[in-house]
Parts: sequence; C-alpha cells; structure tokens
Amino acid sequence: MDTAELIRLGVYGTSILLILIGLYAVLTKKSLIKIIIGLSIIDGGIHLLLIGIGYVKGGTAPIFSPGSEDAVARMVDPVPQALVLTAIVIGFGVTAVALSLIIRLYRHHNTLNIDEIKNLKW
Amino acid sequence: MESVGYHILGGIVTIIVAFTVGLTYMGLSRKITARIQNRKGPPFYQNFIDALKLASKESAIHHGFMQHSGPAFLMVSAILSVLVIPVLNNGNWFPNLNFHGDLIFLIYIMVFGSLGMALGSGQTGNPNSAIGVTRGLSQMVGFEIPWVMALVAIMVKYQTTSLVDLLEVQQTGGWLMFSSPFAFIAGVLAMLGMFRYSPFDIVSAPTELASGPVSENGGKYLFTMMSSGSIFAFAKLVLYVDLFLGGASNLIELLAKTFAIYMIPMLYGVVSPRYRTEQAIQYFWGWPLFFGFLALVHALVF
Amino acid sequence: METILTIFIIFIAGTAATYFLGKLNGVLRSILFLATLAATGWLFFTGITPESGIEFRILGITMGWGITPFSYIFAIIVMGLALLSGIYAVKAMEDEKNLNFFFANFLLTVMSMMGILFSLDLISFFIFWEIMTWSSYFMVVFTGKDVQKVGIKYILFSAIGAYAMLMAIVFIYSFTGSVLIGDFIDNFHLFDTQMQWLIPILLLTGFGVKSALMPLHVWAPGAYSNSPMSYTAMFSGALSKMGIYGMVIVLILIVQQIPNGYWIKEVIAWMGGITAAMATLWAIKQDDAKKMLAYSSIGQLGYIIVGVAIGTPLAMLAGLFMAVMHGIFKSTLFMVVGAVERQTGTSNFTEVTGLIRKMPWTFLAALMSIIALAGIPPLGGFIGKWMLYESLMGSNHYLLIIMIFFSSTAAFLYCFKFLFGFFLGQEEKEWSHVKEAPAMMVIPMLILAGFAFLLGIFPGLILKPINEGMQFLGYVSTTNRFWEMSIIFNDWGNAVVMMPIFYWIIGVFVFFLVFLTIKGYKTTRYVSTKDISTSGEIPKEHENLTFTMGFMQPFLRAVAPVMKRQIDKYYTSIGNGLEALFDFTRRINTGNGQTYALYFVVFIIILLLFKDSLF
Amino acid sequence: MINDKNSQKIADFIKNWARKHSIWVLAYGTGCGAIEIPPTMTSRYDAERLGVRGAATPRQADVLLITGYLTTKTLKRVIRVYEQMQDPKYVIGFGSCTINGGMYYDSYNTIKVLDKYLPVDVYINGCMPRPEAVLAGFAKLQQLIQEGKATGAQKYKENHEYYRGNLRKIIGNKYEMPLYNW
Amino acid sequence: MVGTPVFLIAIPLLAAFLIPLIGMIWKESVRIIPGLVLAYMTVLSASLYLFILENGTYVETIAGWQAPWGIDLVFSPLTGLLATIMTFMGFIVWLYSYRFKSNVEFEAAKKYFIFLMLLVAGSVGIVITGDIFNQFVFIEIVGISAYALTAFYTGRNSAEAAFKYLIMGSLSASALLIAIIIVYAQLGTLNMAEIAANIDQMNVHYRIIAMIFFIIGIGVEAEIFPLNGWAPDAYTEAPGPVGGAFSGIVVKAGIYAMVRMMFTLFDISGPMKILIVIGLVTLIVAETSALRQEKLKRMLAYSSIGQMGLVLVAFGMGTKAGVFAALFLMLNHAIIKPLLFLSGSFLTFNTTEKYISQITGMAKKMPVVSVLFALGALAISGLPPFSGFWSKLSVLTAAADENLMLIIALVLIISVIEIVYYFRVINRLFFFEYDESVSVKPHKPGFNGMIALFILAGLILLIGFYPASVTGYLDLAADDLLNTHQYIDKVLQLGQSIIQ
Repeated sequence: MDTAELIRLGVYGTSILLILIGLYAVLTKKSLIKIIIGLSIIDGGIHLLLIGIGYVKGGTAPIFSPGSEDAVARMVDPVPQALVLTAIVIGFGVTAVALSLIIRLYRHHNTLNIDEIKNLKW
Repeated sequence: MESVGYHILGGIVTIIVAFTVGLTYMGLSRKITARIQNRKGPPFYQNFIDALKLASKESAIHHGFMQHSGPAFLMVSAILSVLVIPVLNNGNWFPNLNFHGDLIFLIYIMVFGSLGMALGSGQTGNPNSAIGVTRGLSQMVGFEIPWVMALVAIMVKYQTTSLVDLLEVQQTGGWLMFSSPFAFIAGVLAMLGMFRYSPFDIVSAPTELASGPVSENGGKYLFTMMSSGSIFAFAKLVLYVDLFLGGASNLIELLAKTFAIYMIPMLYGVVSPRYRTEQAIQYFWGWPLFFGFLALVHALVF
Repeated sequence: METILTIFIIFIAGTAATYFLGKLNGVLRSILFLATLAATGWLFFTGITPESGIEFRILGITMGWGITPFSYIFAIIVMGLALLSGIYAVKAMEDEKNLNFFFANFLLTVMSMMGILFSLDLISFFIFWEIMTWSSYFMVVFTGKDVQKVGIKYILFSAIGAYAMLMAIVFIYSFTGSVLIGDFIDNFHLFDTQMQWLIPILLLTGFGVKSALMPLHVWAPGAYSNSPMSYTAMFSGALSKMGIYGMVIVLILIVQQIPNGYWIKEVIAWMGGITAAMATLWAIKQDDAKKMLAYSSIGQLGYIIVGVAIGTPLAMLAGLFMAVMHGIFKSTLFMVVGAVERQTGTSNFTEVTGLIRKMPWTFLAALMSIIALAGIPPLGGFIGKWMLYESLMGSNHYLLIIMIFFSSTAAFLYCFKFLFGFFLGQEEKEWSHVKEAPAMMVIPMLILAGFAFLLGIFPGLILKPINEGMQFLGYVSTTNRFWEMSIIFNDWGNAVVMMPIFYWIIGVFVFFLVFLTIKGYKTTRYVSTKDISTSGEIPKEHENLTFTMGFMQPFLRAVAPVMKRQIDKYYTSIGNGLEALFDFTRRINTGNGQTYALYFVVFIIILLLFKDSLF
Repeated sequence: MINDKNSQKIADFIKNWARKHSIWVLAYGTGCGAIEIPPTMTSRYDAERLGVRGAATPRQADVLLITGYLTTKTLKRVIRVYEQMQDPKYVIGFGSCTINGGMYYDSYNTIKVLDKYLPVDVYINGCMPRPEAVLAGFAKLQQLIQEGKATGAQKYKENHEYYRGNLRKIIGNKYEMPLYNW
Repeated sequence: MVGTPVFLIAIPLLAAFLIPLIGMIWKESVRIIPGLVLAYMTVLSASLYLFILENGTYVETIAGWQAPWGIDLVFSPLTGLLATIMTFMGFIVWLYSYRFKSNVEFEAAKKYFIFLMLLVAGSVGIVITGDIFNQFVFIEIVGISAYALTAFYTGRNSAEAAFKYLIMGSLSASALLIAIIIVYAQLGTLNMAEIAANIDQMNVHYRIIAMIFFIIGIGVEAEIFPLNGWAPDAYTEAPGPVGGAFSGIVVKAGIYAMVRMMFTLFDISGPMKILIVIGLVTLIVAETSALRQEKLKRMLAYSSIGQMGLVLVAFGMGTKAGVFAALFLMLNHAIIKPLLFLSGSFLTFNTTEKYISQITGMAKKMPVVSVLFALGALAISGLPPFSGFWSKLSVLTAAADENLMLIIALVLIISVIEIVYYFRVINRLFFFEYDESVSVKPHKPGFNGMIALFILAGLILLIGFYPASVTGYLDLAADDLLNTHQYIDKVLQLGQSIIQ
C-alpha cells in the first residue's frame, strides 16, 4: 500500500468520521444551533470526501499553462474541486437561512430546544 | 256443467252452507263448552238468534268510512276464500273457483279480510282495538310459520300447489294425515292459533281488551263480522279436511270430518288458560315449528 | 341513434339551465325542470326502441351506448318515476332553499340512471354509476340532517361497492382488452378459474350495495329517510333497481358460465332471503315512517334478489315484476310520507294520527300501495309474490319459501302500522287544521296507485316487456297472450290460467259490497273518535287516546333474540377501531424535527438491509 | 208488501223473538250487586241457557245492568255508557238501591231513584237479589220485549231534556255531556 | 421559438437579481415582473414543447461544452411536458397571488415573488437538466426558496415548519451529494446520458448504494414516506398559493428526478419493487393520516403525499401503461391540487388555524369558491366524470395488466378513505349551517384569483369530459421516459447536430 492509498484512505476515513459526527450531533443534540453545526459538519465531511476523490499524489493544479503540457497526466481532477466550491456555497446559503430561521424560532418560542418546538404535528 | 251460471249458483249455495254450518258449529261449541262446565248451555241455534238480533238492531254508528267498510272487506275475503276451496272432492258439486296454485292465493286472500278488519278497527280510535289488532297480527306471524311449513311439506311431497291436485292424490293414495303425519300435526297445532280459541284468544280478550278489534262495532257491523267469521271457520275446516283428511265426497262426510277437526281447537281451548302474545308466538315457534321441520324433512327424504 | 345522444344532451342542458337560470326565478326553474323531464321522457317513449345504439372510442377503448330489451324494462321504471316524482317534487319542495341545486341534481341522477341503462360498456357504466352515486349523495345530505353520519355512511358503502366493481372492470379490461359488456360475456369462459370467481363476486358486491343486500345495507335506512321524500320516491323506487339490473346481468349471463357457479346464486338468494326477513323485523320496530319504509325497501329488494338469484324463468319473471311493482308502490308510499310530513311537519307515527278524514286522497294512495306491498290480491304485489312462491317451489328452495313467507307475513305488521299510525286512530285536535296535500302532489300518487291496481288486474301490461327482456337474456319466451290476464307456465309444466272470469267475479263482489256499504253508510251515523267505549269516562279534547307507542311490542319481545345483534354496530366498531388505528399511525409524524432526521437515518439503514430484496 | 202491516207485524215478532232470546248484558258493577252476577252466569244458574251473556262494550250490549247503588260520581259515566248503546236497548235496575236508595236512602252521594236519570225497564228487588231473582228479572224483560213494551229507550229519547235536567241537578252545569246516539 | 431552454433558467435568475433594483424605482414591478417572467416561461416552454413534438428531442449545450463534458439541457417530450405544466402552474400561482399579496408590504411581496420565481425556475431546472450535479444545484435552489417561502408568514409556526424542512432538505442534499460522489468516483462523469451509457461498468454494490442515496436524496422533495414529515407542516404554514406551488410544481420535479434516476440513470427496466413498496407505504400512511386531520391544509398536504405515493407505484410497474398512468396522475394532480389549495386558502383566508370546522357552512357565503373546491375534491377522489377518474382508471388498468391484484385492492381501499375525508369536508362546506361562532369570516375573493381558479376548473372539466385532449402528449412522454437508448443517443451524439 503506497502513500497515496494511505492518504486516500485517511481522507475517506476522516470524511466518514466527520459525517458520522455530524449525524450524531443532528440526532442527539437538542439545541438548534448544535443541529445546524452538525449539518455543517456533515457538509464538511462530504466536501472532504469529494476532494479526496479527485486527489492525485503530486498532482498539479488543473490549469493549462505554458511549460506544463505534461501536467495533463498528473493534474488532479478539476471537476470535484468545482463541485466542492459549489457545494460549499450552497451549504453556506443553507446555513445562513437556517440561522435566520433559528432567530425567528427563538423569538417565537423563547427556546432553542428542538423538543419544545413542535406545535405542528400529526 | 261448466257454465258461468252454474259456477255462480254453486258459489251461492256454498256460501249459504258455509254460513249455516259455521254458525251451527259455533253454537255447538258453546253447547259443548257448557256441558263440560256442567251447565245446560244455550241451544245449538243460539248463534242464529244472536245473528238475527244483531241484524235487527235499529241503529249503528261508525267512526269513518274505513270502519264502515272494514266488515265488508272481511266479508269479501271470507266469501272468496270459501269459494276458492273445493268443498267436495269429486268436483261435481261446488266446483266453485279452483285454479292451480290456489293454496298461496288462499293464504293471501284470507289475510285480505284481516287487513280490512284491522283498518276498520283502527279507525275507531279505540286503543283497545288497535292493541287487539297488533296482537292478532303478531299471533298470525306466529302460527303462519308452522302452518306454511306444513303446507310446503305437502306441496313438496306431491309437487303441486293446487288443492285440487292434492285431493286427487288422496283419492288414490290415502289421507295425507297418515302419509304426512308430521305435517298434519304441525298444521293442527297452527290451526289452534288460527281459530283464536283459548289459549290464543288474547286478541279479543273480552274482559281485558273489551273484545279488542270489534269493541266499537255493534249491530249490523257485528253481524257482518259474525257471519263472515262463521264462513271463515267453515272455510278453514274444509281446507283442513281437504288437505289432510282426503276431502269429502258428500255433505254428510264433510260435516263429520269438519266437525271432528273443529273439536280439536275447541276442546283444547276449553281446558286451557290464556297465553300472552309473546308466549303464543313462542309456543308456535316451539313444537309446531319442530314438527314443521320434521314434516319438511320427511317430505324431502321419503 | 341520434335519439340517445339527444336525450343526454337535453339532460345536460336541462341540468345546467335548471341550475343557472333557476337562480333567477322559481317558476322558470320548475318549468325548465319539468320540461327537461317531459322532453326526455317523450323522446324516450317515442324515439327509443330496444335496437338503438351508438359506438365511440375514448382513450383507445371502444365504448357503446344503446338500449337492450332488458334495460328497457328498467328504463321504463326510471323515466316513469322520474316524471311523476318530478311533478311531485316541484310542489313538495317549493318552500325549501337551494332548489336549483336540488332540481339540477335530480336531473343529474335521472340522467345517470338512464346512462347506466344505456351503457353497453363497463366504463361508461361505471362513470354513470359514480355520477349516480355522488349526485344521490348530495340529495341524501341535502336536508343537512345527520350529514356526517348518514351521508358518510352512504358514500362509504357506495364507494366500497363502486370500487369493488371498478376492480372487476379493470380485470375484465386487462384480460379481454375490451370493456364492451357483450365481449366480456362472450369471453368469460376464457378467464382462469380464480378470475371467474373473483369477478362476479366483486361485481355483486358493487350491485349488492346499491340494492341494499344484507351485510351491505346499513347505509340505506339513513339515506332513504334523510333525503327529501320527493327524491326518495325515486331513490328507493328506481335507483335501487340499478343494483338489481346489474345483479341480473351478472347472475344470469356471467355466473351461469362458471362451473359450479350455482353456489353463488344460492348464496345470493339466501342473502336476499335473510335480508327480507331481517329488514322486515327492523321495519316493524321503527317509529319513523321514513325509516320504516326504508327498511321495508330493503326487505322488498330482498324478495327481488331472491327472485333474480334463483334465476329460473318464473323466478326471474317474478323478480322483475316485483321490481317494477316495488318501484311503483314504494315511490307512492314515500310520496305519501312526504305529503304527510309537509302537511303536519313530522313523519313520526307516535305524533301524527287520524289523518284519514283530513287527507282522504293521500290515504287512498297509501292504502292501495300498502295492499300492493303486502301482496294481497287483487293488486299487483300479489302476482309477483305468487310467481315467486311458485318458482321457489319449482326450484326446490323450500326453506327460502318459509323465510319469504315469514317476512311477507311479518310485513303485515308494519303495513298496518303505517296506515294506522298516520291515518287511523284518534283524530287529535292537534292535527285538526291539517288539509289535504296539494293536487300536484296527490295526483302523481294516485296515478302510481292506479298503476299498482292496473298491473294487478292486467299484469300482462308489464309482463310483456319483461318477457322480451328475458328473451334477450336467453330465456325462452313464456307468454305471448299478454292482453289476457296472464298465462304463466310454472316450472312443473302446468299451464296456469288465471281466469278472467275469476276476476270478474271478484269485481262483482267488490262492487256489490261496496255498493251495499255506501248505501248503508248513509243510514248509520258518524260519531267522533272521542266517542268510544272508555269504561264510561269522557275523554277531553286534549287527552291522548291514541295507541302508538311501542306499537308492536309483544311481537318485538318475541323476536328480540334475533334483533339483539346489529350489523350496524359491528361496522361502527370496525370504523372506530380503524380511526383509532389511523390516529395512532399518523403519530409517526411526531412534529419533532430531530425524529425526522432519525427516520432519515433509519431509512438508509433499512434500505441497506433490504437492498437485496428491494432492488 | 214490506210495508204491509201484517208482514210488519210478523217481522216485529221475529225481531222481538230474537231480541228476547239473545240478551247481551253490560253489567255496570257500580255497587255490591256485582257479586251476584257470577253465580247467575255460571254453572248453577247458567243464565246463558236463556241467551243471556255478557257483552264487552256498550256498542255490543243490549241491556245495561245497574247493579246496586249508583253514586253521583259514576252517574254521568253510566249515562254515557247508556247513550253509547245501540237501539234497541234496555235498562235493568238491580237491587233496592236503584229503586229508592235502599239502605243508602239518606246518603249524600248516591242516586236514590234511578228512573229519574235512566229509563229503567225492569227493576229487580232485593238487597241483594238472589240469582233466582235475577233470572226472574230477565224473564220479565224477555216478556216485555216480546210484547214490545220494553220501550225505555223511546221514552228516554222523547224526554231527553227531563233526564238531562235531572242529571244537571246532580253534577252541575260545568260538566259537558256530549250527545250520543240513540 | 421564442428562446432556448437556457432562458427558462436564466431569465428568472436574472429577474430575481434585477427585481430588487427595479423595485427601488417602481414598487409595483415586484409584482408584475415575476408575472411577466412566468408568462414568458410558460409561452417559451409550451412553444419549445410543441417544437420538439415535431422535430424530436432538443439538447442544448451550455457554453459550447459538448455533452459529456459540459452541462446540457434536454428538452424531450417528457421534460417538455413537465416543464410546460410547471411553468403554467407557476403562472397560475402568480395570477392567484398577484392581488392576494397586495395587502402585504413591499418587502414581503418582493421576497415572495422572487422566491416563487426561483422555485419555478429551480423546478424547471431539475426537470430539464441533463447533469446530476446540476440537478443537485437546482434541488438546492428549490430547497432554499421553499424554506424561505414556507417561513413567509411571521408570527405563525411557519419558521418551525421551514426549519424542519430545512433539516430534512440539507440532510437529503448531503445524501444526494454522496450519491453523486459515488457515481463520479466510479464512472468519472456527471452527465446523465454518459452515466446511463456506462452504468454496466459500475460495481454492482456501489450501484445499489448509490441508488439508495439517490432515493434518499431526492426522496425529500418527492415526499416519500419516512422523509415526508416536513411536508404537512410546510404545506400548512406556508401561504396558500405556496402550498399549491409545492404540490403542483416542486413535488413533480422531485418525482421526475427520482424517476429519471431509476429509469434512465440506472437503466432499470421492468417492475421496480422499491418504488412500489415505497409508494404503497407512502400512500397508505399519508391517506390514513389525512383521514384524521383537523386542519384543512394539512389534510390536503397528506392527500398530496398520498397521490405522490400512487404516482410512484404507477411508475414502479415499469411498463408503458404504468408510466402513462403515472404521468396522467401527475398531470391531474398538478391541476387539481393547486385548485384545492388555492380555493381552500380563500375559504380559510381569515383564520390562521385553518381548522376544517372553521369552514362550516361557508358555501352560503362563498358559493363559487366552495363549488370549485368541491369540484377539485370530487376530481381528486377519482369520481367520474372529472379528470381524476381517468388517471385512477389508467393506474388500475396498468396494474391489472401486470396482475398486481394486491395493489389494485390497496389503491381502491385507499380511494375509499380518500372519498370519505373529502366528502366530510364537502359536507361541512355545503350542508351545514353557517355558524358565526365557529366559522371564519368570509373573504371576498379577488378577481385574479377567481380567474386562476376558473382556469384550473376548466382544465379539470376538459380533461374529465375529453381525456383524449391530453393522452396523446402523455403517451409520447411515457415513450420518451422508457426509451433510454434514444435519450443517450440524442444527448451524446445527436446533440450537436440538432442545434441550428
């Protein structure tokens, strides 16, 4: 097993760990803020996973520039990077909306405990 | 022989005979009851006197047209039913109005009179009348079931609904009383209710209901009812004789057989106290029903 | 060919016009309504022959409309009753609100019933069936009484029935690729055995609901009594016959093709018998005329079902004849109740009494119909009952005879109760102001009662089309001398002739006695109903001497063990149990966002666990 | 021919004969005399052999039997029952009390002389009259009927105001007595 | 042609950006411009749809990048049909809410219309895109605008509903992203056609896991059973027209995404057990819950979920008839459910609680709206002669063709339940007396709202009485969905040649 594999496994493991941590937070923490944090952690894990897919050991940036024509073979996959950027932006947007909603919820309910915010049910 | 005039003449004679015999039997029943009770009792023609008296009443009242026409309904029904039943089994005398399927027709035509009577009593507004009618109708539902079972058993056995056919069968094959004993028993037990003698006389219990349906009828209304009642009684007796005792070939035989049948409810009544309505119904849905079933099984198996 | 389309176009146009223009003016509405009925009725009776028909395609499915000699019988009932109860309704409903809705819906129901009878394919049959269901539903809840209870019960059972039918239709379509009823019948023997049993049972469930067969009848008492009486006249008289119509087709044309399909018929016949008996007992118990007639309808439909389920020629003749008769007399009775209710404000036997002198014509109609209902000669009801007994005898259904006989005897109890409750008994001061119903209401009743009488004397009038319809169903012709009384072959091969002379003699007697009584009527004296023997007591005006409470108590006590169990209660407990269950299941959505997230995870795990079986 | 006097006579004779032999009694058991009716009807004396039998309602009855004293309270009921009976109808006053008040001659609430209120055809004397006396009373009534002299109903109809006036004296004016048939 | 498919996405995005700016100058523009945009989108997609019906599928590549590498928009008979329906529904919702929102202040109206526009644009994007990551992005756009619209009303529980929606939405987005990652890691492409062409090369375990994550990722939008807890809350608390938009537009996009994934991406043919099972469970749970609801909109929401379950069942049969039935159901649902939501929100306008008991006897006060509501209720319960009947009938015949008796029975039983709870509402509406102590004050419906309702009602009647008016299109769409190879061919090879 070469280093690249190890790094890859490490990245995958970390990201999965992150996802699980985030899920744990979402499932067990009662505070809305913590839930949002959990969601963000999941996002982070996934983003890491996405980046990890495109990883090439010693790869260069996927930019065509004079003098690096041979880099085509060695460059990292650009698509996951693009995807991750998009996903981060989206995640950011969602988090922003979520936080604004939390403010509204706090005003309305005077609490951040998710167990107490269930006027709507059944 | 088959002319309309002959039929009509025969019909009129039948009606007269039925009226006479019915009233006589009623009178005899009073006499016999009296003798059983160690009394002298009225003469056997007492009922004729009563009928004559009622007919000669000078006034009569009614509470409306239905009460007025109720006895007429009863009369029509009585006359029709006695005309439908073949009085003698040889077909030469009193051929009247027989047609196939007349048993069912008979049952319904008998009900027609009761309905008319019930309507007449209903209009009087006397609560006793209406109570009597409901009791009568309830009791009727009670005894009709074993009665119909007996009839069905016979019909099944001989595959006909016609009284004429049944009579023909009995000419050769012996009385149904012996060949279908269970049907006979069920029929006779049902007949106890049909004649409304004690213990099934709660319909017109004189002291309790003030004679029930007829409580507002006097004079000629009562006369009409009485005579149609006598015709009905005769019709039922002849029906039984035709069904179970092989009919009669002449008038004497007819009288003997009908009187024998008539004795059954009468004697049963003399020695019985009165049933309440639901008791009566339960009575009919007990042993009579059982015998009816037996009759049906008997008819189907043998 | 165009006549069929014209009829439907007139119906739809009339419905729309009645609804929209009816908002403007009451008279206009009535005119439009009656004109629509009259126009369609005229077109139907003049322009439609049993051979008319058209075909068209929708969604790639061939459909057809036309009329067969068999459906013609029912179409006569529907159109006739619609016309008469329409006339009745115009007067009877005049003080109600939302009348444009009522009349439009009325037309819609009539149209859907005609549509059912005109449908030659199952899809349009079902479409019209459902239109009939919901349009009649709106009538059931029209008065706004007991809406959620009665109405939902009705729509629930109708929907169950209709969807059972739809299921069968879908199977048929997928097996044969055609929805034409003719194709279906022709190809039925090709179906596999499972389907051959399933399809008739499903169809019979559907028709059983509408014809109020016993375990499916619980909607009927409420629905019949809840809708306006002018509509119930048609509801019970014509609409329930649609169930019979379908049932005949299924039982005769389809079930006969099943090996051992005989049992289905037997079961249906027995269910019909039990229906007749039980419904009669329940009818006796009712104190409300509408409820009583509703149960009575169920019972009468039971007889009809027995007839058509036995399916021998005579039984079928009996069933169809009774269907026609029931349409006539039950409509009349519901109209009578409507008239009484309109004039007095209540339809309860314990409240209304002694109307006979106030509403003589209504009483006459009621009397005739009751005599027909009870099956007493000489009115038409007897002919049907008589044929039914003969046919049951001929087809060896002896216990059924006893059952039918029991219920028809017990029917006298409620027949008397009906007449006594409203018309006879004490003439209370409370009802002294009551007047005879308006002529527009009385005349339809009397016409119908006249028909009941006419068909009793000349049953051949209606036996002829019935006979033609039965020939269409594959029966051998049973009569062609219909103008004479009737020549009916019973199954044992005897030609039974009800001699015309016989009826003439009855006529003479009746005339004679009626003449006598009318003559005698003048010599006797009328006294008021307060003048009765009451042990000398003098009843005051306000004293209630009427006996109506607990009217048939002794009888009911005797049959109490049978009536202890009510199907209704079982259904209610099933319904309540289901609702409780649903209340429980909907708590899956707890309202807590975190639980939803948990579901999310659990869902992934479940999918991963079952990935082999699910993907 | 029907209106012929002789045939009318014959018809009357037959009718009266029938009436005489078919007496349906409405026993109005107002007083102690009612106890004498059962022995009269049952085995030992058996009034039924004379055609006498009980009737359940006034509509069916021929004879109104006032057994014993009549209180003012029951008077109007008795009169109502009498008026509800169908013609021809007869009244039998049974026991001394109906004749002159008997042992209640000074009672404040009994009717002393029944004849003032109802047209009595036959009185049966005694306190109480034995069944033999009752039967004798019925025989007398039969005789009267046969002779056509039992015309109490006729009398009542003709002198209705008188009888009604006597009644009013007892029960006052505030009781409304509806008119019944006769 | 009045434009290319790109405009369907670009124009609303651009407008969303510009509206606040123009709004500074001309306040009324925040109401009118979205309408114009939606109208334009409707016209555009309709004309494109008619165009492709004649000329075959149209593939638009964005920025000149060819199909496997760039993002492409596919306008086929299926996507075109859905896009047309969605844009049209978007327009109807706008028409309805044009005056409805006029009593709301400027800022709120601005947000409302912008998000509405984005919602429609995102949904259309989900449908017409040919790239799975792009689809993810559109799903997120729809999600964010949906959260915002759900939380539109302050002072109600709308924030709570939006928050629940958001939790589920972002979890599902994560799942979707994981699925995309798996697919990309295996096949190295994001283009749907490319994936579909090479799906055989994918490791079978990864394929199933990817499929599971896809199902979960899209399932939230498609409202499948355990993931739909947000839906009733959101439908209830969002403004009425938004409920209509959700059920008429968003859900359809979700269903489309799921179906496209199953049929094209993973190229499954034949019956799909997973869809049938999920669909049935969704159907049963949702409809039985709907039976016991006390709030009108919540009931409608559950009904909507149930209908989607039925759609999935129909799709799951995998046959032509099944797909046709499913599309027919979607079409009818897209018409009827907005009608119910819109008329329902007129009826309950003056209440925030929206209890069913509060509309007791409202037919006396608002007859026309009530009649339209009843029409929708009759139609959605599948009673002839209205449009719902035909779709239900096609579902049943499709199931019967496959001999799925149990499904037929279940669907019919559920239909009975459906009828019961809709008729309960109709009863309350029409056959109860108006009771001032219970019922809400009637609201005079606006002219534009009534037009919107009448258009929908007219469509219901049209399809009901003349189903052949739409079945032809549905037939083509069903063929399109089932013919995966044609899709791949069009996108990969023929894509270029069609342009110009």
